[in-house]
Amino acid sequence: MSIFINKQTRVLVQGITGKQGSFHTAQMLEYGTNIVAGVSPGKGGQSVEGLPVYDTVFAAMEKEPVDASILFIPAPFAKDAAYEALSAGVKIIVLIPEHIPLHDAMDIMAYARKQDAVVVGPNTFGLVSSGSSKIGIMPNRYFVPGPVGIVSRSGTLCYEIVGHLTEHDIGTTTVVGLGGDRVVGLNFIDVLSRFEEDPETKAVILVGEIGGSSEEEAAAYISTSMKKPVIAYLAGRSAPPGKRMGHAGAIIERGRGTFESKVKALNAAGVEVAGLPTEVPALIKKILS
Amino acid sequence: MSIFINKQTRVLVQGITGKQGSFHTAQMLEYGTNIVAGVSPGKGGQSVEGLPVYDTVFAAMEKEPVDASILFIPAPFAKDAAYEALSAGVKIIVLIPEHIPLHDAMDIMAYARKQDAVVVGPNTFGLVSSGSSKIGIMPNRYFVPGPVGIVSRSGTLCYEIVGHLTEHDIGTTTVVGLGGDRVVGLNFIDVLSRFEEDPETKAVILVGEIGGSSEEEAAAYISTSMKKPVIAYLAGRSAPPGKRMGHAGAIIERGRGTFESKVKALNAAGVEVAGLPTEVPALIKKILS
Amino acid sequence: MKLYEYLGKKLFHRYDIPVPQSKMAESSEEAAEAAAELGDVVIKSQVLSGKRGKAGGIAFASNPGEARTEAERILNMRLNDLTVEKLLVEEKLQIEQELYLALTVDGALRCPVVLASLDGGMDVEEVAEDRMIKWPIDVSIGLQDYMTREICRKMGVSGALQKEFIKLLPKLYKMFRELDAELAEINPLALTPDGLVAADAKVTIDDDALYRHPQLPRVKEKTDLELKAEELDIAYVELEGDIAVMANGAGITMATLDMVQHYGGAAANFLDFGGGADVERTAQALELLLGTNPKVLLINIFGGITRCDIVAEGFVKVRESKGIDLPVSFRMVGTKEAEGRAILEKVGIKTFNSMDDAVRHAVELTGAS
Amino acid sequence: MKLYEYLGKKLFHRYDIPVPQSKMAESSEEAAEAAAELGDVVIKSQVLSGKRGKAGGIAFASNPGEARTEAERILNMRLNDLTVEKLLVEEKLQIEQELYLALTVDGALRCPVVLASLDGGMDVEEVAEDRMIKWPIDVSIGLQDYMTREICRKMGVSGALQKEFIKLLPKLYKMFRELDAELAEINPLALTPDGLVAADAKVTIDDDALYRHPQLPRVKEKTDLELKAEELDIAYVELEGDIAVMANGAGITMATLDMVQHYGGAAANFLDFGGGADVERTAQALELLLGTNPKVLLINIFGGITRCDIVAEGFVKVRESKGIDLPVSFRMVGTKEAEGRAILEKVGIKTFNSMDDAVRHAVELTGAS
Repeated sequence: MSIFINKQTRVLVQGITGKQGSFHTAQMLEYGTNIVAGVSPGKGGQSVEGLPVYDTVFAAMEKEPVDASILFIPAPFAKDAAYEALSAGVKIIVLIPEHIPLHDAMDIMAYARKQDAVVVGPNTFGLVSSGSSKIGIMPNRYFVPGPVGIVSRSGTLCYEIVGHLTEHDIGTTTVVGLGGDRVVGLNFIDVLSRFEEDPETKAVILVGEIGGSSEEEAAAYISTSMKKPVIAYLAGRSAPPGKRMGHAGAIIERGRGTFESKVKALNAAGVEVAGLPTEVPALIKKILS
Repeated sequence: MSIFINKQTRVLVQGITGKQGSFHTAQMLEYGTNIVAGVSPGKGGQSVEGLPVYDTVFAAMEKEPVDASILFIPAPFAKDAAYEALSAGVKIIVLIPEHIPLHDAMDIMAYARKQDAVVVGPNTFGLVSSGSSKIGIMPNRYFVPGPVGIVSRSGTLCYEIVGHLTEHDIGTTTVVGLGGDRVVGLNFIDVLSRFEEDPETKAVILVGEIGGSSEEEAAAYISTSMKKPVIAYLAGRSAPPGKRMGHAGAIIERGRGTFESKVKALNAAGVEVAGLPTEVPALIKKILS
Repeated sequence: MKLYEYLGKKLFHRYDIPVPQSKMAESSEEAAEAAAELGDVVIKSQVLSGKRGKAGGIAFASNPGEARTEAERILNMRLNDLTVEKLLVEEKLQIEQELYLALTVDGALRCPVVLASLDGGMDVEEVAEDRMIKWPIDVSIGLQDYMTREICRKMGVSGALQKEFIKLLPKLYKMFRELDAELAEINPLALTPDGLVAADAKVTIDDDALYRHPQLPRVKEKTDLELKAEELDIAYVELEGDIAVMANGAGITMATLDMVQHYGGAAANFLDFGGGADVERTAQALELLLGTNPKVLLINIFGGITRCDIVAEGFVKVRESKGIDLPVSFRMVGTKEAEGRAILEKVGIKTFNSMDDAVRHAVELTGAS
Repeated sequence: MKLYEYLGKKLFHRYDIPVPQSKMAESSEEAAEAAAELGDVVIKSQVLSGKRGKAGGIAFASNPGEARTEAERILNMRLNDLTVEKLLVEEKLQIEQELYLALTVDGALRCPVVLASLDGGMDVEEVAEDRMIKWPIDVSIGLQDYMTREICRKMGVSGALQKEFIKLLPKLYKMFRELDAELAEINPLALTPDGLVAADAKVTIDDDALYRHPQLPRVKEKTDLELKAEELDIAYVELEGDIAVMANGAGITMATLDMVQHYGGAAANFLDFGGGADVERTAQALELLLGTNPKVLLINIFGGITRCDIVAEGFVKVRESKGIDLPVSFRMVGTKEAEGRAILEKVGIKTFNSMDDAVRHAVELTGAS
């Protein structure tokens, strides 16, 4: 089992003929993702990795209806491409690109809400239901099936943690990257609530960071609405206030979003926070046993 | 029984302190409509017909949550007032004003769809569930309970027909005025489908007119999806092409929307079309007996 | 409000939509001067009627002399009852293909739609249905490039021409929305060696939104009575018959006309003076009616918001001040019916209860007079 | 990109938001001239730091002489490590009340929010929560008058002041949306006898959207290395320690810094060179690091899109061309891990499997050096 996507999820790749698009299409196919087509305006009729390429999402949908689309589209054109997929009826949109303008992101989210669709990202590694479907750019080999759900604001740090789990033979149900931008489609709560309902997920890891208040909101949700055990790791303990640490949200401004307030909120909700990534497997093992 | 509204429907009047607003508030109260409050920016704290007046819809909703709102607002400000009601969570909006700009109407409809609300009008007499709730400006005395549902594009013509029914002691379940503008919130099908499901409605009268294609679309719907009997009256048989007969839609342009095409479509769907308003009661009696 | 071609093209130009080089001319001399400047030209009569070409209202000229001759011929000619007073003298385009592009409002979908076709030059209704692409626009996101790509795909357009559409269509949409247009049509949209150019312009602005566009010109091509009615915000259409009709509501007015025809009469007009009229408005509507010199007056009032007593009062006022002695057939029911009847009976006018009877009486009266 | 107050006010003016009369001055003489023209003035240092008033960067003057003296004092003073080079000399407003108004982006709600308060002049975080009205805007309909009325009601504002807000707020929203602002803050928003006036301006433009605003000025108040990093689109922040850190990904870079601290070290910087770097980019990131003269290099690579062999190659390239002999602690796992290790081993650099080990080693190296 898994959340959001599974083996049956039919996937479209927008921007499939580009360097990133074609590379990750191959990687996703290798992982077992059920990709059915690609889109690249002006490249209709070509094929990539044996998949048909269409000029528009509508053209693709006429022949190969899809459930999800992953976008490898340069930031300035990402809004148009996301609108296209949403308008054509795609219900899960994975926005890989970084540097999408903030107002474009807000526009996309407003339209997605209208179209009743889920947006993952932007600036995300995507999501993967381990062993069945990967719609993203994460390295295949670390994502093996198991009982742990993971939701993360950052990418490589999430791989790091998944890597430690793999070393300890702990697999994952679904791993979701929320994305590092200030406005993203999913928040922790959206994903935690799905994990809560997923029978296969036995424990959840929340990978957060300083800045914003989404970890605090997640903590409030966990304490009132979750029965499953959750542990956390948070990056940015050592970050000085006022300095943006790469991610648009990762900044302690006006005393808000500090490491301490997040740890406090999570602890109050019964969530243990690992001091180092290496400590995560032990915490999970303790919970699962 | 009735469709859209009933005795319990809690109603707000926007623009209640104006001449039209206060007059029709009194009329609606007399009819038995469950009006709970009014709104007039800058007039908060006053009272009209014993009802509290608030400055904004949100202020009203905090004290008196409502299901429906009727707008007596000058056309240039109608969009803002409709947005306000929709944004505050009102689910039925009755837009009385005429001359609302076409693009404003399109904006309102797009937002209403997003908010999952029903818009009646603009340029409508409103709707009435006979004997229980009137949200509109039609004369009270003709609307007595009975087995006939009516949906009409025009106002006074609808009263004329209801008047003939009343003379013959035939009452109505709900009477809905779609509105005479080119862009209105409800079409015939939206209302017909509700009548089809309403156990009290035994027969339906469709009052249409030349122009547009909504009667033809209604005919297609009736023939495939309605079991209840429907009869029709159509205005504009004598209208010359190219001349707009008052209503924005009532024009035969480029050979479309003619009287003949509508009659043909309705007849093909088993709908008898009365030649004169006076013939309507006899047709209904035949059906009901 | 329909705009003349040259006004529509001015708006196109303001929104950066390519239009041909042109000059306006109100005399053959000005036309010749324009031709001297522009070279090969097309001379187009500026009237709101369509089918100007078939009616001889459009001509080509390859030198100032020809331009003068053609302009002389076209100026002051009658096109569908309208007199040609202005000419648009334009450079003759090198047209490789004639396309069709328009934005309009789809009442059924309640939103703007793009209409696009490779079969330009024809009336929109003459284009085969599968050759006319319709694309609805969600106003909450507006016109996006993906829509244009999709429209192009459906037309079978790609490459450079698609790029031209991607440049053009957002401008047309912006104009359509910002100016409250009901219609913004380019037909033909000419494909030239320099790209797409609007060879014609049909722009209609929503009358109900004119108040927020004070900068737009006001175009009037209506009869005096129609203009007067517009001023009074009364829905009025002139017809050919001799029974002047007024009623309160568009639907019931139409139904009244239908019934006049049904009983063998002919209406002189459509006049809906709306709901809730006061004495003044009733009087104005009546004065409008008298302007057509009808044989008979037919008044059909079903009082809802409209009060019968007020209509009666307005009628008596006009009758006395203007000394009308036309035969009248008056139907009056609804709000304040008794009071209205009393007022009319005082001046010797009896009223009908039923619309049927009133219409039949009016038709009889035309035979009698 | 944060804008100086005077640039923000220029934008306000362009969007018809009232601002005080003003002149820019870069010398005390220009300040005196401005005061001669404007009368009673306030002289404001133009730096991006807040709290200018408390730091002495703002002064009042009621004649040119005073203006000259104050300008002399303020020009070239240091405010939070920034040198004052420009002064904004403004007419002194007759302020009846100081309000707060801003538009910003709410990440949790994923939409713009209006922030409004009667308690202007204070930092937004210092205003009591129930005195700061927050109103989210659905971008599909934008800012509507009813929202302003509602915001005013919640503030307890009505009458003339409400009308002022209804005039002002749509302009601020238009600017916020059209210019891709992250923040458009007016604090204080001054209520004067002439209505509302923006007494200050804090405008931040989204860096990711700057490409579509070529007309906007480019403001740079960063260290040379930070500017260089921005050019290279590398996320780089200078810190105080002596271990230069680079990693691929913002989260893992933060986690690396945390771990450095955990083991008793101090990082010299935050440097995330992102995913999928090529040799060139790796080399550029490294060169940036060397600019801080660190004692030790700590490189933490978890290869996903990023290929270890390419990072290794970039490292070797810079090491050889620049002759680096700094101690290095290198962690490298993931895509093309073996190939990367082989390249590094050839130049005598061993790599760690675990981030823990690499960080500990780096901290040890600082002690050793």
